[in-house]
Amino acid sequence: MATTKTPPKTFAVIGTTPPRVDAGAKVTGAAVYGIDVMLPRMAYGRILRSPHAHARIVRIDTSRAEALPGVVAVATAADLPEAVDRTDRVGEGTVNYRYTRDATFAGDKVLYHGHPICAVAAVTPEAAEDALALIDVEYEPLEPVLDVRGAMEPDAPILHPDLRTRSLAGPGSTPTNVAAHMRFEIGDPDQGMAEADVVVEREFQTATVHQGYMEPHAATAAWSPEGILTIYTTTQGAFDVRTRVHELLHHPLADIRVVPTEVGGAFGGKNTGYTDVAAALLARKAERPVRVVMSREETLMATGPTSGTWMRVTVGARRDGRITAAKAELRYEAGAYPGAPVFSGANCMFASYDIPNGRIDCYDVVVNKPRTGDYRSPGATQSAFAAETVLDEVATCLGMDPIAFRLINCACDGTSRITGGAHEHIGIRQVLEATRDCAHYRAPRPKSDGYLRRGRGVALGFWGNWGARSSVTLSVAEDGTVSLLTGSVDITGTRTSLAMQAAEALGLPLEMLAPAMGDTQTTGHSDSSGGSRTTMATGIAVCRAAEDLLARMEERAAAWWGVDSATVEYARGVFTSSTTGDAMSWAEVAGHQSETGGAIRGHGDVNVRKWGAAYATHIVDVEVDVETGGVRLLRHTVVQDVGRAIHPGQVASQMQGGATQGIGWALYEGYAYDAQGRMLNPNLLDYKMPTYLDVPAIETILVEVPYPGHPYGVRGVGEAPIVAVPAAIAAAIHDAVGVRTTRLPMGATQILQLLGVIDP
Amino acid sequence: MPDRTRVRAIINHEPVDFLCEPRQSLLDCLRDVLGLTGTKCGCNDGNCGACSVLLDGRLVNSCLVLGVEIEGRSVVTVEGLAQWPGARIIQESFVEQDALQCGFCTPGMLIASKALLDRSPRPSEDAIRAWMSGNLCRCTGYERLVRAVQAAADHLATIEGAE
Amino acid sequence: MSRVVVPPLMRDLTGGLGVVDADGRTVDEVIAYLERCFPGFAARLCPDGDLAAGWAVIVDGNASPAGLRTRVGLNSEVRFSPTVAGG
Amino acid sequence: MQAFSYRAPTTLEDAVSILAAAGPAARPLAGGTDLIVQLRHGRRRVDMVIDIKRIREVGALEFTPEGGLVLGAAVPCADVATHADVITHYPALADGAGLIGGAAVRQRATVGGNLCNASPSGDAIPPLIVLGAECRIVGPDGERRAPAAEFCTGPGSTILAPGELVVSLHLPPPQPNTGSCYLRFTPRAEMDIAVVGVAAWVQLDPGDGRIVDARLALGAVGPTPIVAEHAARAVIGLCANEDACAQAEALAIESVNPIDDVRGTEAQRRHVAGVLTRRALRGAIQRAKGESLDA
Repeated sequence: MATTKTPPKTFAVIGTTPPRVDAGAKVTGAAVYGIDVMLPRMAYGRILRSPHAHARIVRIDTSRAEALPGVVAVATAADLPEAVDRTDRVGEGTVNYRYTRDATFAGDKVLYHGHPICAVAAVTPEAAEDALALIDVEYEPLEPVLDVRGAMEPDAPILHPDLRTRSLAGPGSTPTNVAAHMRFEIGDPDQGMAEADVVVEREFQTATVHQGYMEPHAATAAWSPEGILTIYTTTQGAFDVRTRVHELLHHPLADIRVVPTEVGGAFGGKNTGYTDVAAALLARKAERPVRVVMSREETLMATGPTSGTWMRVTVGARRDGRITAAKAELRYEAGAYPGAPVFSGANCMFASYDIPNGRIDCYDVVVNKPRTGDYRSPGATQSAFAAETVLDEVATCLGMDPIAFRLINCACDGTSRITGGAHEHIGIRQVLEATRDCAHYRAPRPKSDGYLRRGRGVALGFWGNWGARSSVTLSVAEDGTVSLLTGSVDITGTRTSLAMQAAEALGLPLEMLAPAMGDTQTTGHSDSSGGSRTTMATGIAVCRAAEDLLARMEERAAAWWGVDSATVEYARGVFTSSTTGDAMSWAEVAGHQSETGGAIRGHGDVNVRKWGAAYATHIVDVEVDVETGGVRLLRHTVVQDVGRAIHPGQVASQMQGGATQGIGWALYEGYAYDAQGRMLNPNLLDYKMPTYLDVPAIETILVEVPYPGHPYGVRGVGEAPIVAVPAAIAAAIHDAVGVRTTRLPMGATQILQLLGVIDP
Repeated sequence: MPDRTRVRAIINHEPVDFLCEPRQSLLDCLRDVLGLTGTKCGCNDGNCGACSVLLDGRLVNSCLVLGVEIEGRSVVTVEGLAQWPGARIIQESFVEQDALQCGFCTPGMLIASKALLDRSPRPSEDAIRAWMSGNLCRCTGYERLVRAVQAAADHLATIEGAE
Repeated sequence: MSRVVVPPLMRDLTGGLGVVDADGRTVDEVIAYLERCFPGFAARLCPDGDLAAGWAVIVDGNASPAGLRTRVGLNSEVRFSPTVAGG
Repeated sequence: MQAFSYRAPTTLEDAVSILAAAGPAARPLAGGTDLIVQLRHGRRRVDMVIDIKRIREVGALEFTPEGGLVLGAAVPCADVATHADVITHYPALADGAGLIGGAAVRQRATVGGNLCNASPSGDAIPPLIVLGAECRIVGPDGERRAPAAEFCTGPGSTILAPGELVVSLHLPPPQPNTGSCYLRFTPRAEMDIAVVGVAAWVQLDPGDGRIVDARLALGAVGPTPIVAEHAARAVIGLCANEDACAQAEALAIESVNPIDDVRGTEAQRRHVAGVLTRRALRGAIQRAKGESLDA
């Protein structure tokens, strides 16, 4: 059930729920995803991966593989030029190309189970697989380090001998696994804590989890005789792929054409690629196109999951419910190379509250696991689990309703944050009030029955969203229909939501818009479809392009009539001349384009530097079987400030999808490793994502507090709805059985241990 | 390279004759040999349902069937669904109910829905969820998918009632 | 004079002061001024001459694309913040 | 996946002779839902796969009140779980077969394959054991029968000699006043693998309501499914009530020998084995009385 709390609408297209433009191709099997690309003479590439978590590579011998009939190329690290030691912003995080090169094909050491060693291409997938078995690699195993606390011990095995801690306290002087330390502070946290009547402190751990997109990574590369490299790939950002390939191959940017395919799920995990460079190298050596598709096992072992963490949170509050101070220490696993989303975690964890005194210490720590990537609100879900769980406990200690407690402390426009800066245009109070007033929250709590104990929990999550660069071109055809070309990859339905904004801005029916994804050769630079930015930032580019197009159309009408274009007016598909009184339809002006100067196009190129944040609460009813420790969700409601819902159905779908991933993170999902650092569950049987039977029909309440920086008030909506889910479920479990779960996933073992049924 | 076996089968209502290695799964054969890429590979070990097809009318994971096993049998993939008017209604229902985001699991969901409605024309929500639980969707949270199957069942029932 | 919020891990240089006043028309000049008052300030904040990796300049609440060249007004507030997606 | 050759014999005789000639590197293929995954991940290597699904006997599914149930080794779990006579007379088997994989997996996976795969967590095995199933085995030396309870000898290993094949499973005719039930614990509701699974079978005295006979078998709590004989014997003669179930719980815990792994801990499995024994026995009793299950 979806409920929309919305101001009166004055739009023709925005706020309606037309079928998505890509649906027809997707229900007939016609849509082409990254794994579906087939080119003439295409060979099949596979990547050989390390069976060890940490080892020195003594020797690689590919000669037996090269001799196998059907093998057309073998690529190794020797095929990659040296990379520059520079950190760039990519997707929602950062990369250093020296590390990216090492992650593409290992240098002298392998740093995680699944680390790529080299790649082969053969004329059939079966021959490529056979060839992998013929590559001989000699390793000298090293002791691995698998958890963030162990990695910070003084005698921990070191992953990178040259790594020193980056910190404003001055650079570190000794080898370490701590890549960076940051501290944020506001007010006087020690004094603030001293003023509290209630202080709660807890430590938390969360397991590494994966985005779980259903389509594995895939790329197909082809070189022209002139040296133009074309890569078809499943990605959130074609231009980011181009940049990375350029940095790793030292090939000119404009000679690399990256064509995004349909994307079978991404959630941040396809902000970067894991197959494109290997495909390009193999294709160049084989002198024929090569497709590299990862298996599910490779996808889980060796792409970019999000951080496992250890966290400590302390919150103090007065008897009246006012928070006096908050402290946190966040230690996030980066995986094999620096770059954990720990600063983002710090940025989000207390962002919902007005906290006068606070301190957050963050550590970015390398361990022998795959390098983390972005996952829906990177870093925020972990820290929100810790912060919101402690806040729920503070509210419980004070005997206060958790929403009432949050309303007392909630941030508003102008509130300063621990991590710096102040809020603008936030809808947090509206979200909390809508939560408090909704049917689910007001319904009686579910009653327990024997060993089945039931409870309700609530939590609040923040995600800041993103703006960045987007490029849109609108082209009018002779019949008046308009093609919309953008460099923003559609991963969620944005072709539809962008076309809807264009139709609204142009005063045309949606059916006249034909949106499409461009590629790096055909569109202007558009940043990755991450950070919940596309409907918002590319939407602004659409509105700019529409303004531009309308001005061009007015000029053409004026040229046809021979009048000054300033005297031409446009409304709802009709141009009129205020001097002559003539009128022409949109289609007529379009039809005259040959006579009035050729093609008619409007462009919108933006770099959006301000955007609106999003808040979402979750209300969850759970049932705990106190004999088995099993937890089942009975009811789940998401309440979110969505700014303005362009397509309320798709917005609600984002909220339901975010909630579902949060349920998996909370209850089922987590990487497991043995003592040698080998991943134990790289499959979808033991990496347990929620099924139809694990998720109730998630209710959605869309709160619309329009963001003034977007012509229609859009805020990013995709990421915020995952953030508070584990915390809300933890609160519900506490309500049901009276214990505080502090580890994710909150599996039966933990519940039974906390209940004292089995020994820890 | 290893020997290949000749396989003759009916795929999407048409006779098909192809060569494959015994180790190639039906999914490999559909995608790599026959170019029917509508059937997706999500996990390749029967835990996601993206590769669902109908084999002699039964719902199966094509990654868990060897290509050589379909000798003399009939297979229907997402590309062949629209030849049945009833299945076309399921496809339309998925579009109308916005029961997809990325669409990668959609072919498998459609096939599973078709198999369900063939055996149980008016399934309850619980029955839909139980039957479809082998088909993972990471985008939607499933609710829209359940609604789409229900709506298709309702629509099919009205057509049959009218006949 | 502009107000500069000193990053917590650099307050050992400022004798514990969390906010200091500084002269300068650009962030560059502000940092040079603070280097004269608190030796070591510039080396910590800009180890390679540029702002430390992962940090951005915030002047009067706005992250400026101009970085160290950002203009600073008479009563501006200058702070340093990590570059993360999401504000 | 490694390369192999493929044969699809249509008679038992052919299957046995191909299997015998090919030696230990040949493997029968029924549903393939375990074998194909094992081959793909290199957990098992074979030179030849022998598809037995075209053999008439392994596709049999026949019930008579006098003869009991004949269940061919290649009958899909879906057919077993939805078969009216299985649901009525062998409900624990319907429970177990209905929990293996999802709907699509159950159209291929077989009860015989589940048994021959000999995973400690195989959901069909504890039900077969408590229902007294016998395996009909053919091989180069002829035919023999073996109880399902003795079939598994370790994780992935069985009593089958090289060249031998399970043709069918034979469940004895149903007796009056009996009931059976299989329950398992998994993190997810379905599409999952048992952390613990327990099957119970009871026969009640219709007069005084006492337990006349009982059998308990536990999965995923040892290298093979465990027959909890001591616990089952202890409830014989007791009133079929919660006390009896609680007694079985306490004794079943003593019979298990679980391990820590990625799916659960030793302590958790030990505890949950007891809980599910109590609940499965309760379920079997309810069914024996003709009641529906309460949980």
